[in-house]
Amino acid sequence: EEMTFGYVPASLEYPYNVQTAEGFKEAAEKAGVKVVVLDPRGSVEKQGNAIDDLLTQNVDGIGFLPLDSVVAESFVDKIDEAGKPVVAIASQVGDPNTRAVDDPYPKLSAFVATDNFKAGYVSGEMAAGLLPKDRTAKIAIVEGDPAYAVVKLDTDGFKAALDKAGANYEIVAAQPTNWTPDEGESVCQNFLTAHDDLDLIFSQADDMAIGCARAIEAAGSKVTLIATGGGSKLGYDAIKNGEMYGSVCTRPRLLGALMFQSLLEAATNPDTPKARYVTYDMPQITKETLDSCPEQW
Amino acid sequence: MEKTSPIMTLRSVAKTFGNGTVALRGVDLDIVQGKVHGLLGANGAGKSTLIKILSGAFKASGGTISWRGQPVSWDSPKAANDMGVATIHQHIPLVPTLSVLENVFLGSTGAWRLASVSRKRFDELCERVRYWPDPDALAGDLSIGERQMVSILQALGTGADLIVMDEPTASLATDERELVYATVRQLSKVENKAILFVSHFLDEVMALTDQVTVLRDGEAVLRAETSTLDETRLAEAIVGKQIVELERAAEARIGPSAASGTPRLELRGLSSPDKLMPVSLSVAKGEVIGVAGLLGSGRSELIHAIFGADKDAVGDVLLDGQTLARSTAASVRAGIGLVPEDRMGQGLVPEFEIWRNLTLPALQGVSAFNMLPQPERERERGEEAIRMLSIKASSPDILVRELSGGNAQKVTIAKWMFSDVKLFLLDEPTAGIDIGAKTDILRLIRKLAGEGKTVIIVSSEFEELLAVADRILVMRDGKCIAERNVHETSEHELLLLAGGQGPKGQAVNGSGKAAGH
Amino acid sequence: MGVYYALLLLIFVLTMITTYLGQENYLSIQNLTNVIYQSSLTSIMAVAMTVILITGNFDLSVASVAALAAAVLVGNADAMGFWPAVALAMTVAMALGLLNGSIVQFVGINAFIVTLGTMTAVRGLVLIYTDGRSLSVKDPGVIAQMKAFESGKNDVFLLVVAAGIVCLALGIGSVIKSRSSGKSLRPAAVGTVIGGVILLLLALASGGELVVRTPVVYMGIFTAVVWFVLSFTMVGRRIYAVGGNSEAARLSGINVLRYKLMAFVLCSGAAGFAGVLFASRLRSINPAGLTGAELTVIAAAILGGTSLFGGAGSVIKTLAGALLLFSLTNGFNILNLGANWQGLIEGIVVVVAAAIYTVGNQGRAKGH
Amino acid sequence: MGVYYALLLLIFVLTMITTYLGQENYLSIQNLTNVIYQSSLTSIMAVAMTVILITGNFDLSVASVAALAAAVLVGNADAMGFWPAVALAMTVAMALGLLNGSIVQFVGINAFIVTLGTMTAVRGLVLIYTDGRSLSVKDPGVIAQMKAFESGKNDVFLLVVAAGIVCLALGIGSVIKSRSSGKSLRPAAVGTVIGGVILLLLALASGGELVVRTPVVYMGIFTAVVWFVLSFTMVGRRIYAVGGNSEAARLSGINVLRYKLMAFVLCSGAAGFAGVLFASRLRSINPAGLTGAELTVIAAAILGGTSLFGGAGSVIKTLAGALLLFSLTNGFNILNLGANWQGLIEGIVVVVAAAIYTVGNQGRAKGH
Ligand SMILES: Nc1ncnc2c1ncn2[C@@H]1O[C@H](COP(=O)(O)OP(=O)(O)OP(=O)(O)O)[C@@H](O)[C@H]1O
Ligand SMILES: Nc1ncnc2c1ncn2[C@@H]1O[C@H](COP(=O)(O)OP(=O)(O)OP(=O)(O)O)[C@@H](O)[C@H]1O
Ligand SMILES: [Mg+2]
Ligand SMILES: [Mg+2]
Repeated sequence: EEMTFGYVPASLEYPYNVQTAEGFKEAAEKAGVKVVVLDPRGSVEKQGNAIDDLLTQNVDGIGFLPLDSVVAESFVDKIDEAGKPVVAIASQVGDPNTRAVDDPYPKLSAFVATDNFKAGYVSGEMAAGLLPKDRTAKIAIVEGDPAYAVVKLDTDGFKAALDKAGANYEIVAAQPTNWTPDEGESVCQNFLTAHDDLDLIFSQADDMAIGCARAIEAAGSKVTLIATGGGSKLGYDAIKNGEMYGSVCTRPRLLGALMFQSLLEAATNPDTPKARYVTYDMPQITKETLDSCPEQW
Repeated sequence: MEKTSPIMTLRSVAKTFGNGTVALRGVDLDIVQGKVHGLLGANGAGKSTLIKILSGAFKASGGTISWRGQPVSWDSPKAANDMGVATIHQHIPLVPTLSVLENVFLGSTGAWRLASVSRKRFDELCERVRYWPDPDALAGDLSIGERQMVSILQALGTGADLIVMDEPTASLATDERELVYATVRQLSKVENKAILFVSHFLDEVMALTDQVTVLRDGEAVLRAETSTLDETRLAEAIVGKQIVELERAAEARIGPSAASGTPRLELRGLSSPDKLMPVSLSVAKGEVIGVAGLLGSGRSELIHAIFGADKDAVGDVLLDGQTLARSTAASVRAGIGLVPEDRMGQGLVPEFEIWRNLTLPALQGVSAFNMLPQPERERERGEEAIRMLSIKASSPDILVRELSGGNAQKVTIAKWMFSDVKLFLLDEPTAGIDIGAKTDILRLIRKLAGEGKTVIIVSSEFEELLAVADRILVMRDGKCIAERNVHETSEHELLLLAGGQGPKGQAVNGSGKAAGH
Repeated sequence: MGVYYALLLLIFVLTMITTYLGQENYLSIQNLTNVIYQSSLTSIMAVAMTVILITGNFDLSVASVAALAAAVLVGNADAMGFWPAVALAMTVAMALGLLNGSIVQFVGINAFIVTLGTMTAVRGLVLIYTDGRSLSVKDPGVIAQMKAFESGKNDVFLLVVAAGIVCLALGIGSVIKSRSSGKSLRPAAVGTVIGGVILLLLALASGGELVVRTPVVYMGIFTAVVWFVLSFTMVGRRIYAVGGNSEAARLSGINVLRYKLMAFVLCSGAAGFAGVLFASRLRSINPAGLTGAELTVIAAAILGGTSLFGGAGSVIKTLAGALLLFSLTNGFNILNLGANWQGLIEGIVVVVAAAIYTVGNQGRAKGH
Repeated sequence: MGVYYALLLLIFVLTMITTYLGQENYLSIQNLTNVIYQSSLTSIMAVAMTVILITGNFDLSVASVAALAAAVLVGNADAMGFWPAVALAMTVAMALGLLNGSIVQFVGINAFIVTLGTMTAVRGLVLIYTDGRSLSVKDPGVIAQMKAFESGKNDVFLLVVAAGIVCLALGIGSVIKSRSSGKSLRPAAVGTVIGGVILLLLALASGGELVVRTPVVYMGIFTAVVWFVLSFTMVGRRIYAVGGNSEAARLSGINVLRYKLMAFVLCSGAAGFAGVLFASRLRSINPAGLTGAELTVIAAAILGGTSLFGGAGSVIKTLAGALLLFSLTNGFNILNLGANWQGLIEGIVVVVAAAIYTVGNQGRAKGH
C-alpha cells in the first residue's frame, strides 16, 4: 500500500526551509513515498491549520518545522492523539529554557536538528583563534529576529566557546535584525560608526553577513566577519571572495532527508523508540575548508 | 426678432439615469451669441442634467448637439472646454487642497504651475468682476458663497464663447449678486458671448435674460423672448399652476403671542473668537427672527454658535430658561433643529436613502422600544415628506446623492419636520429651491410660528426675510449691528445696513456689552 | 452580493477540482467545519474591523493588541487564575482601543498613522512583557479551564436547522411581498433564501450531527450581535451616519466622538478576545505570534465590500470575505498545490473576487 | 512644517544622549551620511508613494515589485549583461504598475484591495522565479558594473554648498518680500532659510569633503525632479487636482485617468529602481527580500503629512519622514538599546511625530 507523509515547514520564502523540503522530497521519492508539503508562510496559526488539514487527509506521518517551540507541543499532542508519527525538524518542541536540546519532547517520534548551541559554539571556537591576545577584544553581534529561540542559543554557544578558550573579550553591541541582508548592512554600518575599534563581528546567519560584508567593505574597515548557520551558496561565495572569514556548515537538505528517514522508520516499524534525537556534525567553513560543507543551498 | 444663427443647438436631447430616472425627454434648445438665455424649471425638472450634457460631463441617451452649426459629440468635459464652452456647475466642484488662484486656472494649459502671468490674469479677472478673493487661500477653507464666486472666475478665465451658469446666485448675498449681474451683462452685451443662465429668482431672470426656456418634468414647456413675458406667466409655466405670491402681509400677521413669560430662546454674550462678537438676544415663542448680512458677515457662525456646533464659542444659550450644554446632541435633545447652508457637506449623508436621512435626527420617533428603528415607518415618513414638500423623487428609497439640488435641500428641511422641534435655525433654507416650493416653505415657516415654534432664519434674500420675519437682525463682520422690527424697515435700509452705509441704527440689546455674562 | 458569488464560485471550483482529482472531497462536513474553525479568530477581528471602517476609521494595531492580550493572559493565568487573567487581558486590550481612539479623535491624527504607531509600540510591549521568550501555561487547572473555554465541541445541528428555516421564511416572505406590491425583487431577499437553502442543505449533509468547535460558536454569536446592532438599532444607524458624513451626523445631534471612540474600543476588545482564544488554544504565546494578521483582517472586511472611506459595510459580507480567504488556503492544502504557486493564485483570487463584487455593484450605482 | 520639527527634535535628543553617555557623537558626518544612505531606497519608494497618495490612490505592492525587479536583474544579469537586465527589470516593474493602475481605474476596484492582491501575487512570482532559492550574480564583469552603479562614492561638497546658498537666497528673498508687502511671514520661507543654514553648516562641518554613496545621489536627483514637477509644473498641479477632487479635475478638462495611471507606473518604476539598487548592492536576492518594506514606505509618506485621501502632500516632507524613521533605528544601534525596547519607543516616536505635525497644523485649518 502506498504511503503519504506530510511536511509543514515554517515558510517556503526562506531558502533554508526550501532546502529541508527538497531534502525531504528527494528522500521520499527514492523510497517511493508520496509527500504533501504545506506552506504556512511563517504564521503559527496557519501552521496549526495546515496540520489539521493534513490530519483530515489522513497522511501516514507528519514532519514540521516548529515556528514556536512552546505552541508546537500542542501540535505534537494533536498528531500523536491521531495515532500518527510526528517528527520535528530544526527547531525544538518545548520551552528551550527548560528542555535540553538533546532531550526531545516525549511524544515526538524524533527530533531532527542542527544543534544551534553547537553552531554558535563552533563559531566561537573559530572566533577565539582570530581575536587579539594582547588586549580586550571588542565583538559585535548581528542577531536574528528577537522572537526566535535560536538567537539566544547561538549567542550562548558562541560565548561558551570563547570562555572555554579563555579569550579576553567584550561584547560591545548586539542588535536585532529580521534575518535579512539589508538589515544586516545597516546594523553593521552603525556598529562600525559607533565603535571604530571593533575586532570582530559575529552574524547569526549568512544572509545578514552578506549585507554586513558590504558595510565593512564600504567603510574600508579591517574587522573580521564570521557567521554561523552557514553553508549557503551566498555564504560560500562570500568566503571564497574573502568578504567573510568563515561560517559554520549547517545542512538543511540533510535535515530533510533525516526527517524522512525517521518518519519512515516510525511508520513502518511500530517498535521504533520515541523521542529520538537526530543530528549531524557541523564543521567550520573557511577559505581553506570550503568544500568540507557539501551542500550549497 | 433678429435672425442670428445659434451658437449651440440641442435637438431632442434625452437622458435616462442608471437607476431608471428619466430626467430629460427630448429637449430642444437654441443659444444665441450675445444673448443671455434663461433656463428655468422647478426642482428636478432637469436643468442641471441638461447642462451636464451640453458641457460634456454626462453622455446623453439620445438627441444631438450642434456647435456653431457642426454636430458634435463631446466625450469629455475637456472636449467641450476646448471648443469654447465653460460651465459653472451647481455643486461647485473646486479642489479643496489647491489655492484659489490654482483653482481658477485649473484647466489652463502651459508648462508652469506658478507662472506669473496667471497672477496677472487673475488680477485682471478680479478687476473684471470687481471681486477680489485672496488668491493664496485654500479653496477648502472658503464658505460656500466664496466658492461660488471663485467658480465664476474659473469659468471666465477660460475665455469661452458660451458660459453656462447653473444657479450661480443661489448662495450669494445681494452685493455679490449685483457683481454677477454686471458681469453677465458685460459678457453678453460688450463681449458678445452667449450665456446660459439658470436661476430660481424670477426677478433676476426678468432683468437679465433675453430669452427663456422653461423645463417641466424633462420637457421644454415654454420657449419665448423674455420681453414678452411677466413673472406670473413664468411662474405658472415653471410650476404648472397658478401660484399666489406670498405677500408681505405683515399686518395680517399675528405678532408673537407669548411675548410675556420666559422667552423661548435667550442668548447671553454668545461669542466665538475671531468669528463672532458677543451677541445677546431674547426671542419669544412663535417669533421669527431674520438675520440679514452679506457674504462672510458671520450669520452662519451665529447659527452654529447657538446650535453648539462651534466648539470655540463661549457664552450662554438658554432654551425656555434652561441653559443648554454646548453640544449638538444636547441641542437636538432640547428641541433645536439646524438646516445648514452646505446641504451636501453638512446636511445630508450622500449614500443614505431619503428616508434614512430624514429620520436621522429623530430616530426615537420611529423606533420600537425607543431602540429599534422600523424601516416601514421610516419609509412612510419619507413618503409623507415627499408629499409635503413636493420632493421630486419616485420613492423614498432614492439616494440623496441622486437628487437634484433643490430636492436635496428640501430633504434637509424635512429632517426636522417630524419631531418636537421648538427652535428652528435655518441657514439659507431656500437656496436653490424653485419658486413654487419656496412659497410653500415660507408658508410653512409662518405656520410653524403660528404653532408657537421659534424660527431664526438666515437669508441673503432680504425680501424673503421681510416676508416671514417678525424682527430682523443685521450682521456685519461678525457683529450684530442693528435690529429692526419688520414693520419699520425696508429692503433698501437692510441693504444699506448690511453694506455698512446704513443710518446709525439702534444697537442690538447688549452687542455693546463686554463678552462677560 | 458579489462576495457571496465569489465565495460560492471558489467553493464550487475547489469541489470540482478535488472531485476530478479523486481527492478527499472538498465539500466534506469535516473539511467545511475545519475552514470555519480556521477562520474564526480572523472573523471575529474582521467583524469589529468592519465596524471601525464603517465609522470612517482604521485600525492596524489589532494583531498586536491580540498578541498582547494573549501574552497577558498566559503570563498571569498561572498566578491569578484563568478568569481574572481573561478579565485583565480584555481590560488591557480595551484600554488600548480607547488610547487609539483618543489620539485619533482628540489630537486629530490620521488613524492609519496612529495605529501604525501603536501596532509597533504594542508589539514592543509584547516583547518587553515576554522578554523575547515564549510564555506558556503550567497550571493543570488553568489548562483544563482553557480547554473548556476554547476546545469544546458543540452540536449546532438544531441551531443551523432553525437558522435555515428562519432565513428561508424571511426571504420567501420578502419575495412574496415585493411580488405582490409590484416592486422589483430585492437581491437581499433572494440572498436570504439562498442562504437558508444552503444552511438546510448543510444540516442535511451532516446527517443529524453538526459539531463545531467553541470559537466558531463565539464567532457566530459575536457576528450575530454586531449584525443585529448595525442593522436594526439606532446605534447601528448612527454608526453608518457617522461614517457616511460625520459633519452631517454631528449637525443632526449625534455624538460623533462617542461612536468613533466606541468603535475603537470594540475593535480592540474583539482583538483582545481573539487573543484570549488564541492563547487558550495554544496555551502559550510567542512574541511574534499573530504578526501580520491585521492585513488578513482588513482584507476580509474590504473583500466583503466595506468602504475604506466609511459609511458602508456589512458584517455578514465580511464573514464571507474571511471565509473566502481561508477557503483558499485550505484549498491549497487539500490540493497540495506547490507552495510557489500559492502566492500568485491567492493574489489573483483576491483581485478577481473584488472585481466580481465591484462589477456586480456597478449596475446599481454608476460611478465616473 | 511639523515633520521637520519632529526630525530636528529627534536628532537633538539623540545627540544629547550620545554626548551624555560619552559615546561616538551622533551628529558626526560619518553617521549622518550613514543614515541618509540607509534610508535611500525607502526614500526613493516613499517619494513615488507620495505622488500616488496625492492622486488619491494607494500602493501596497511596492516592496513585492522591488523584490521582483531585483530577482529579474540578478537572474538575468549573468546571461544578458547588466544594463539589458536592468532594462528588463524596470520594464517588468513598470508593467506591473500599469497593471495595478488599470485594474483600479478601469474595473473600479479600491486601490487598497487591488494592491494587496498584487502584493501577494507578485511575491508569488518572486517565489516562482527564484524557486525558493537565493539567486546570486557570478560574472565578475557584471559584479564590477554593479559596484560601479551602486557602490561609488561621490563628493557632493560643492553641491551642498550651492544648494545651501540657493535655499538661503530664496528664503531670505521671500521673507523680505513678505515683509515689504506687509503680509504675514509664510512658514515655508522660514523653513527654506533654516534648510539653507543647515546645509551650509553641514558643509562646514564636513571640512571640505562630503562623500556620499551613489544611491544617495540617485535619491537626491529623483526627489529633486519629482519635487520640481509637483511644485512648479502644470503636471504637478494636475496631480494635486486629480487627488483633491477628481470630479472637479475632470470637469476642468484634466485627463484624470492618465494622471492616475501615470502615478501607478511611477510608483512601480521607483520600486523597480529601488529593487535594482538593492540587487546591485547585495549582488544576490533572497525570495523574502524586502518583505514588509511597504509599511515603512507608506509610514514615511504619511509622517511627512501626505493625506491618505489625496490632494495634499510634499515629497520633501516625505524625505524628512523617512529620515525620521531611519534616524530612529540608527539611534537604537548607536545607543545599543536592547531589542525589547525598540518597538515600544519606535511606535511612540511615530505617534508623537505625527502629533507634532498635526497640532502644528491646527492653527492653520481647523478640522472637526
Ligand atoms: N446622478 C443621478 N442619478 C440618478 N438620478 C439623477 C442623478 N442626477 C439627477 N437625477 C435625477 O434627474 C432629475 C433631474 O435632476 P436635475 O439635477 O437635472 O434637476 P434640476 O432641474 O437641476 O433641479 P434643481 O433646481 O433642484 O437643481 C431629478 O429627478 C434627479 O433626481
Ligand atoms: N472654515 C473656515 N475657516 C476659516 N474661515 C472661515 C471658515 N468658515 C467661515 N470662515 C470665515 O468666517 C467669516 C464668517 O463666515 P460665515 O459663513 O459665518 O458668514 P455668513 O454670513 O454665513 O456668510 P455666507 O453667506 O458665506 O454663509 C467669513 O469671513 C468666513 O470667511
Ligand atoms: Mg440643478
Ligand atoms: Mg452662511
